Amino acid sequence: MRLLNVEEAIKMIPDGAIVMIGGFLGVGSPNTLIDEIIKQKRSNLTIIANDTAFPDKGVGKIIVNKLAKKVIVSHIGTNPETQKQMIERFLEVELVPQGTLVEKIRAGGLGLGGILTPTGVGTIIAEGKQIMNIEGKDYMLELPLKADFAIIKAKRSDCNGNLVYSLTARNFNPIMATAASTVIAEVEEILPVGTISPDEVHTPGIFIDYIVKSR
Amino acid sequence: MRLLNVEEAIKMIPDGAIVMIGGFLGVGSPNTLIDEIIKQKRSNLTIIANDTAFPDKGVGKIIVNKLAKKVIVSHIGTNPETQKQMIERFLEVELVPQGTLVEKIRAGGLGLGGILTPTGVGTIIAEGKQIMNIEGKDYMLELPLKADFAIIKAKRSDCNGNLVYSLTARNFNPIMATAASTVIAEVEEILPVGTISPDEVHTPGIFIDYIVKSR
Amino acid sequence: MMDPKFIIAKRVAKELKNGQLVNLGIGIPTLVVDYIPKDIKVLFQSENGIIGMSPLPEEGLEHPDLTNAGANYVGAIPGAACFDSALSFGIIRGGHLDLTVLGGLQVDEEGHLANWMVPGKMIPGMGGAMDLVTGAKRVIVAMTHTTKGEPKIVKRCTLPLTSIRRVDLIVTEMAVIEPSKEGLILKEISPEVTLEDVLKSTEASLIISKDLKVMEV
Amino acid sequence: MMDPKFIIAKRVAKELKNGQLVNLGIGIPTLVVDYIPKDIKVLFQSENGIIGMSPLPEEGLEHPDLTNAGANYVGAIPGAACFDSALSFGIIRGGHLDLTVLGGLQVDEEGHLANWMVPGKMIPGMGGAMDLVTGAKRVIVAMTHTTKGEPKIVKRCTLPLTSIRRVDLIVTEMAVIEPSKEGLILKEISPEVTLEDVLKSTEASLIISKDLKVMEV
Repeated sequence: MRLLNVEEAIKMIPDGAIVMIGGFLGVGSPNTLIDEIIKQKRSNLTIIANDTAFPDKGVGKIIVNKLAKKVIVSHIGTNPETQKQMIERFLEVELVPQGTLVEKIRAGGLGLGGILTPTGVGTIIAEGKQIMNIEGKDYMLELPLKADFAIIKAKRSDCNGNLVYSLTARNFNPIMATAASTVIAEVEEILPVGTISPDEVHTPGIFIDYIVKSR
Repeated sequence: MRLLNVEEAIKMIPDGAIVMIGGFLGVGSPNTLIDEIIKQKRSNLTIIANDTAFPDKGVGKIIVNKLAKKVIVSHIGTNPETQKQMIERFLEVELVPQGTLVEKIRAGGLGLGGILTPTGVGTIIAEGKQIMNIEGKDYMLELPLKADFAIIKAKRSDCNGNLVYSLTARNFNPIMATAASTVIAEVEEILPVGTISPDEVHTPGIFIDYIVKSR
Repeated sequence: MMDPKFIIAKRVAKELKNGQLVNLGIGIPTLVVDYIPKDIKVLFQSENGIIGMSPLPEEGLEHPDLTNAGANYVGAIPGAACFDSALSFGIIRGGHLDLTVLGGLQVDEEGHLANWMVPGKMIPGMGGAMDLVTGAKRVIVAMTHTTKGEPKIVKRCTLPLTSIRRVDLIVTEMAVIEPSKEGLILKEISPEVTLEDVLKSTEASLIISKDLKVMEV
Repeated sequence: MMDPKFIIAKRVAKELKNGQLVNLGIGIPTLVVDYIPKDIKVLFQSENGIIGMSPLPEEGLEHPDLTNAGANYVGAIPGAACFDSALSFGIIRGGHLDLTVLGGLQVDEEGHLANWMVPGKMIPGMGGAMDLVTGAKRVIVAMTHTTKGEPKIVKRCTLPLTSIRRVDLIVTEMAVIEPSKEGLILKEISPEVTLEDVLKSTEASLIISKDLKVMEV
């Protein structure tokens, strides 16, 4: 784990990168990092996130600034700009059920070749997907998702990068921390090693490459 | 969640039941519940556990007392009695790689139809298993595991059954808590509701049917 | 007449049973919380990662890290537990959620729900709805009977389905309908409307229950 | 001559690199911890659910909830983290573990390891070994060169394989061998033995490295 300032951290991300971004409608999103993506005009991004939040919040700001070419998300309903750019064919939108999305990311991070989920079987999202019948019930094969970068948000970190999240700001963050080549965690405070009990740690520091402090 | 004494708890388990038992070589095993299984001579059990521990420890005592007809485990090397009963054809032993075993249990608990793992591909444990090639790499389809009962061990619980585990005594316990029809948790202390922070909870109380105090 | 959405929420609240783990969708379902009978205690799960969600106790106590699945500030009861999205959807998909109440765009004679997109018009996405309908032990659809005069209970959904799982109950301001193998069973009618009104506002065929009751709200 | 197991452990210790996450198997691999160069800091993972495991600081400080994967009491460094078996094996299978050192019964010319059973004789089970060999970024087999005079580095494993992944290095008390596409490359020989000794004790064909070195221990 290395401490970086936000400018250095975002400079690592090239245009066109695949980036996972934690948060649920902006709650638990790495806002300092997102603002810097916008400042540095990192563009042509493929964003993997739960949703596109609101036009002025979280991932939503990246959309409004037209920096994404594709999003893989479960929901875009709270950000009219996403649907607008989709209709204009500026932005490609891949919709994935929320529980499937998080399992795909987990599979990518934890070395599974895929998972079988009952969610979506028989609906339009099953088109072209492999269906397998297990003990009389149909499941859909869903493949792993990985990213070049994950930018996530935690409440606290120690100097080893062990992370603790807060309440519903946890959501996708711990799962995304496992599934990207480079993981940048934004945290509100950085504590001395040994001040977070091993049983309290939500994400072990080995998953975290860089820490950035929230502004 | 209901508080039970250990006699009542084990009385619920019928002979022949499929029982998941937490712990890793006896560490983090529900020893009070295991001792009561032996006292009440609950027999013909199918045990799903990481291992058969030692003859005088954890799951090992159930084996020594000849109360199991089958075990699904990753390791039996520390308990000579297991191999002996296997050779005598008293005990059926199904060996599953540890990482696969825990994912099978997780799939059972969390509603997945199966998972694809690279572990074991090309070895004798792949015989008869479905192999799927995903992006050029072979994976093995592994199906979910569920049980009638899970008996697990935690350090602390609140009166709602929210559990906190301790250090390496956590291991299989939180995963097994999701995958059985009836879950009995043995804990060392039971605290008032509100004394465990929502962020500290390892297993939400909704998974726990009964709590028994460790003797 | 009371605003339809409050009638629906009030009637749905009667379906909650003591000790249940319940997930309420956005919109009308969220209102259910205000009508839960005093003798019933349930736990609320929210798919963004909490069991033990409660309404915000008072203004000024908002916490930026504590919201419901609609990003509204909420509170938490003593004994609440938080978790990541993987466990949250494991709870839902794994059959550990007793009840979900969701809004709907259409429900058809097979009890299939459509509630996540109107092709070419409005594509909010499924969010957690597909997992909820597929995984919850019981699914109640809480929606107005019609929209702009058009029936929402139809012969066959024209909108993309949320799941092929048959929902367990439909509650509208006019009626309570139970989908079954045989079709949609009309169980209760609002005291404000006639059977004819209901049939006229419903495109799907309804099987009238032998035990047809007046909807208590 | 030093006990073979200490020679092996000492040589393996030189393979550790600063900042690595390392899992040491039971037996000879466990001994590696005693020989790590002072300027190298690594983190030890144990598959029963900890990163930051350390030797027990002193007798009397055993804690029943803190053991390694062999159920021996251990300590933990400040900044250690504990987790459940699902995440533990996710770390292993997901390629987050830099190095695992494991014991072996046989390794063959393809670099395939067998270390979990001897059919009809000894069936301890694979435990975490299959996941470790399949998932770790680097796999080192630490084992004696022969057992009861029989070579353990063989043409083709007669015992059931642990994985079809080619291991990265074999360290014995006699030699250091690197499996490759072309076959087993003999890289180092112990100062205590001759090339002939090594070849005699090895059933597999060995490709002698142009850069053959004396094993430093």
